[in-house]
Amino acid sequence: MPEYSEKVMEHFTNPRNIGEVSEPDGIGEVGNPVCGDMMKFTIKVKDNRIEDVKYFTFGCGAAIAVSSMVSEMAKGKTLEEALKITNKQVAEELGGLPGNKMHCSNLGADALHKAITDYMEKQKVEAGSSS
Amino acid sequence: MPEYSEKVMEHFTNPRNIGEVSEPDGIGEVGNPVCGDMMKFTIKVKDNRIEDVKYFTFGCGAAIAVSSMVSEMAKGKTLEEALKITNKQVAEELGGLPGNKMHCSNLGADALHKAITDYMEKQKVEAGSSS
Amino acid sequence: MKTINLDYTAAAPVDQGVLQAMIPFFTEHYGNPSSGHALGETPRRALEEAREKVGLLIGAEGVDEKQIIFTASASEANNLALKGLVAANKKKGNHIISSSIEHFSVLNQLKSLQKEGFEVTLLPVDRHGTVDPAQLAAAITDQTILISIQTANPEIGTIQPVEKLISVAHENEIPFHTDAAAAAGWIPLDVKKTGVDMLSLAADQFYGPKGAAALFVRRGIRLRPLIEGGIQEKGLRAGTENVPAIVGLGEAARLAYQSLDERSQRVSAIRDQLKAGLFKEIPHLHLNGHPEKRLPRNLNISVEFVEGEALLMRLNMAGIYVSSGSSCTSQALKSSHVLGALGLPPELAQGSLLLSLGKESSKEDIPYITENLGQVSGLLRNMSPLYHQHLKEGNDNARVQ
Amino acid sequence: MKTINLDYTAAAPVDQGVLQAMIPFFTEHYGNPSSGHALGETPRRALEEAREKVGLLIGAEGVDEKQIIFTASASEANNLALKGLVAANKKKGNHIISSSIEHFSVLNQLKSLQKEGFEVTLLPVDRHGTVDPAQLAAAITDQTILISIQTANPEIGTIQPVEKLISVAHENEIPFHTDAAAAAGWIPLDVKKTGVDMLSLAADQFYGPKGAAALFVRRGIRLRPLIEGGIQEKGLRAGTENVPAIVGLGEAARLAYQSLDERSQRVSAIRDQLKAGLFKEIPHLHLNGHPEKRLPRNLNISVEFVEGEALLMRLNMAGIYVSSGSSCTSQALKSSHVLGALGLPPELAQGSLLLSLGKESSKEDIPYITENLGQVSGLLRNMSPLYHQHLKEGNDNARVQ
Ligand SMILES: Cc1ncc(COP(=O)(O)O)c(C=O)c1O
Ligand SMILES: Cc1ncc(COP(=O)(O)O)c(C=O)c1O
Repeated sequence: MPEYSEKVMEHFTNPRNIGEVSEPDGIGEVGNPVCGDMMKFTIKVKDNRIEDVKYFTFGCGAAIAVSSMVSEMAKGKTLEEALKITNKQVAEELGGLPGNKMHCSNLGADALHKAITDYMEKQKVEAGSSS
Repeated sequence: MPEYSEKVMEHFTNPRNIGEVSEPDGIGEVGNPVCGDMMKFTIKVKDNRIEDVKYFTFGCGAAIAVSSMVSEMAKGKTLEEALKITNKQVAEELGGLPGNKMHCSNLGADALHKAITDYMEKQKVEAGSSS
Repeated sequence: MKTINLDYTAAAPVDQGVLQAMIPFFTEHYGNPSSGHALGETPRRALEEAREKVGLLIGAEGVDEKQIIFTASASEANNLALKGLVAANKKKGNHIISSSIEHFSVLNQLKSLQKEGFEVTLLPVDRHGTVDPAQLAAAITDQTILISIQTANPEIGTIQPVEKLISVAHENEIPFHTDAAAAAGWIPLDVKKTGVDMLSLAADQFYGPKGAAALFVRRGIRLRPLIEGGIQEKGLRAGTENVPAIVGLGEAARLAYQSLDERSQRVSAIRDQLKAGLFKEIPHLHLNGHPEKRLPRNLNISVEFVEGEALLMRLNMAGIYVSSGSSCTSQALKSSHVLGALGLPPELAQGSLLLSLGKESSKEDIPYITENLGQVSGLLRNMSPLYHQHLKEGNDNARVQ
Repeated sequence: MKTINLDYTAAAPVDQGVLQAMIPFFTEHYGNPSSGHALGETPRRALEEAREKVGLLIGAEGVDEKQIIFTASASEANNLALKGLVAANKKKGNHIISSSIEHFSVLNQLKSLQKEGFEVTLLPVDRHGTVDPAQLAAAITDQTILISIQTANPEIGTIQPVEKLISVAHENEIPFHTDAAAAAGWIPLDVKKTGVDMLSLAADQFYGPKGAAALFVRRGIRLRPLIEGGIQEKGLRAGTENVPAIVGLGEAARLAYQSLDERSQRVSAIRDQLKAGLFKEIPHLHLNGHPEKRLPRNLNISVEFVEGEALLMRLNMAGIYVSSGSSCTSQALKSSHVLGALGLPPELAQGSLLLSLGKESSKEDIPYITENLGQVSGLLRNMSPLYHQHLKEGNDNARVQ
């Protein structure tokens, strides 16, 4: 077990916001079992804000803690703010990650961003079809 | 320390016949300090028998024990008998020698034989000069 | 908190009797075996006694026990065997055969040797992890100078048909090395019967100390030393002998030899019961390794839909210590090459758990283990996208066929 | 019977405090440092603490202490340093410089490397055993990729001018390794000050256990591992870490660092008094090694006209344990290459005695030693052809000039 920070251990032990929002506005999936980590983020958007965010994560302790932290950081933020959440910030909020686990923090923000862009693209399509 | 037999240790601890016979009839020197062992045997011959034999030895435990054993084995023997003393016999009489010390037993009989042939050659010379 | 070690393959406590045998050699009989005076005598004798005891464990008694070279680890023994043999036998050929599920201390050397120009064939294994003697026979060329195949695998427990493999090697007059580090002390070994040419083992796998291992080298096999210097260990391994550790190895070998049958039977009975309990209580488990021909203390399962490090951490929180073949638990961040060689899909390799028992293991712990692994698996599956996908698909087809 | 160890260079008892520090790591904290669960934590932390303690002993604290690679012996450390460096730097050149009085774990590797095509220059030493920095400078070519010169010689005690030698190496941008196995724990070492690139040491030379040694490797120096496998020790030395022994090395390093001055001063005072006593009481002795620049615990003398093994055996019978550089006491049956390199005539090399002291040595033993060595020398001289020849010649010219 790598030397995880207390914060990582706390999020790993009590991960927040597990699950799938019902009728998600955006879905972001990253990773695959080969590399050992997989995350699926679903978001609910209201008034350009992330009203709700949930995730399913297959992965190591870091991946789970990162997912949990990302969900907490994203909740309530505007889409623009949420898109600015960087992997570095996530790792920092977690009190740091062991060097060889940094790739897990990368996944977390990526999955969130993917869910947001998924939502944005759907909006465009809707906008397009309604025009 | 190699695993010396009790007999070797006994001869090493109490070597017999150290010294030089006075007015030696034959002298045999073998070895040198480079190889670590050096022996000088001197013999007194009477009626074709080794009446007395003594040695000086510079060398390891085996070399000293071998010298002592050879001197005991040779004493009282006829020259012919003494020439038949083999290195193997010396080692056997000592209850065996460690493999890497066999060269020391070689030296012992060699030095004795050298002393005997030295005596024999001197005899020849005397015989020659008296003829 | 209750703690249960299920990772005895990684490390085991040194047997008290073994430690007691070692202690005097740290302080009282501290001499150097090469010393020419009295201080060298007891240590020197102790080395030779240890050689005999190790010889007994591997069936080398009376024949070749002096051909046991002490090293500091199984890794070193394996490196001495392979690099040592090829360095001394370069002129005979440049081809080495091994298997795809060897320990890294075999595989990583072979990679280096490949870079130096040697040809390496890694035989595949079947889905249970067994090497096929016929495939070995087919792989041999006139350039083959060494075959190295493990006796048993530490991760999946599969025991190889070494006797048959050695026959194939010897029909072709090729020396055979076996890494028996995972097997020694747990299954019978007999170098006389099998005719194996070299065999590696390590004390810490059977309650001896870390830092003590051995390579059996049959007379006539030529090796070059890895560590050169003094002529300790017949010139095959320089350096002052680690007398206390070697004494510990010897004593551990003696105890293992004495109690091998009893120990193996008791431990495999617990293992079987644990396995039955787990498979009964927890759905979607997958057994890795051979169903019968496996080390008594080895159980390797994959918990479908979840990742190994997370399992390991959750179990650690419950005081249960296991290891995993997942990439996140490996320092090299690669999932187990052994599980990969079995053809296991990546998600199952990631969710693998090695549960290895020891002589301290107890049946009474089984309910606690089963309950906790059940809970932990449920919890992690509940947050697994793979599990939810599976539930949606509503199908339950086994992942491996 | 009274027994006096004067062969502490060959072996010394493990310090009680060191042993006590080790014991829990055999049984209680037996885990594998690589383990992902709680059992790995204490051992892992202990390894890093040991690294820091060794770092302190060699002046690597705060800078490079993480660059300490644990091995099982000084021989292994030396082999890793030399073979490891040349394997990783073949493209830069093929020339290695060392000295003619290195330990066999340096010299015998160099012989092997020569066979593989490397060029080796062994610098001569003066009659006190000192390497001349000017000769080092002259030996450097554009092919030189490594210089390895010991810090101090275990047999004759001579301390090399390593700082100057390292300056010469670094002016030419060549990495410098020093075998400090005989020096560590007895004279101050400071890798920061000297800038040395690699340094070998072994625990058993300063009251730590056998089986624990280390190679300091400065950041930036590229090595290839000798023992390949897992990625322990930064990938430079595969194999489960020998935690108890490493803990012992660390603790011994801490104690040695703490008491270095006191220990060295006390021991060298006894050594000087022993030397004075012997030279006063026994005629025809010859001092080997440097008159001042020598290890505190080292005294090496030649007893003219007699052979070392016989001396050793006779002293052993009196309970006095020494070693000798005579050919009969060496397993290879060659007299000491170190004494040879000093230009000592063969008969003096054959009669050499290494008297090495330890922290247990006492002034009170000096009369017993002097008396017995005097008796034994007399007895053996009395049966020595060389002595009687000397008496006959009636001359007393010193054998070495
Ligand atoms: C200078 C030096 N180098 C290397 C060694 C080899 O040590 P080991 O036998 O522990 O490998 C020694 C042993 O005393 C030594 O003094
Ligand atoms: C089969 C096998 N070979 C080699 C090794 C390497 O052992 P060590 O780390 O002690 O060198 C192990 C370790 O468990 C093993 O199981």
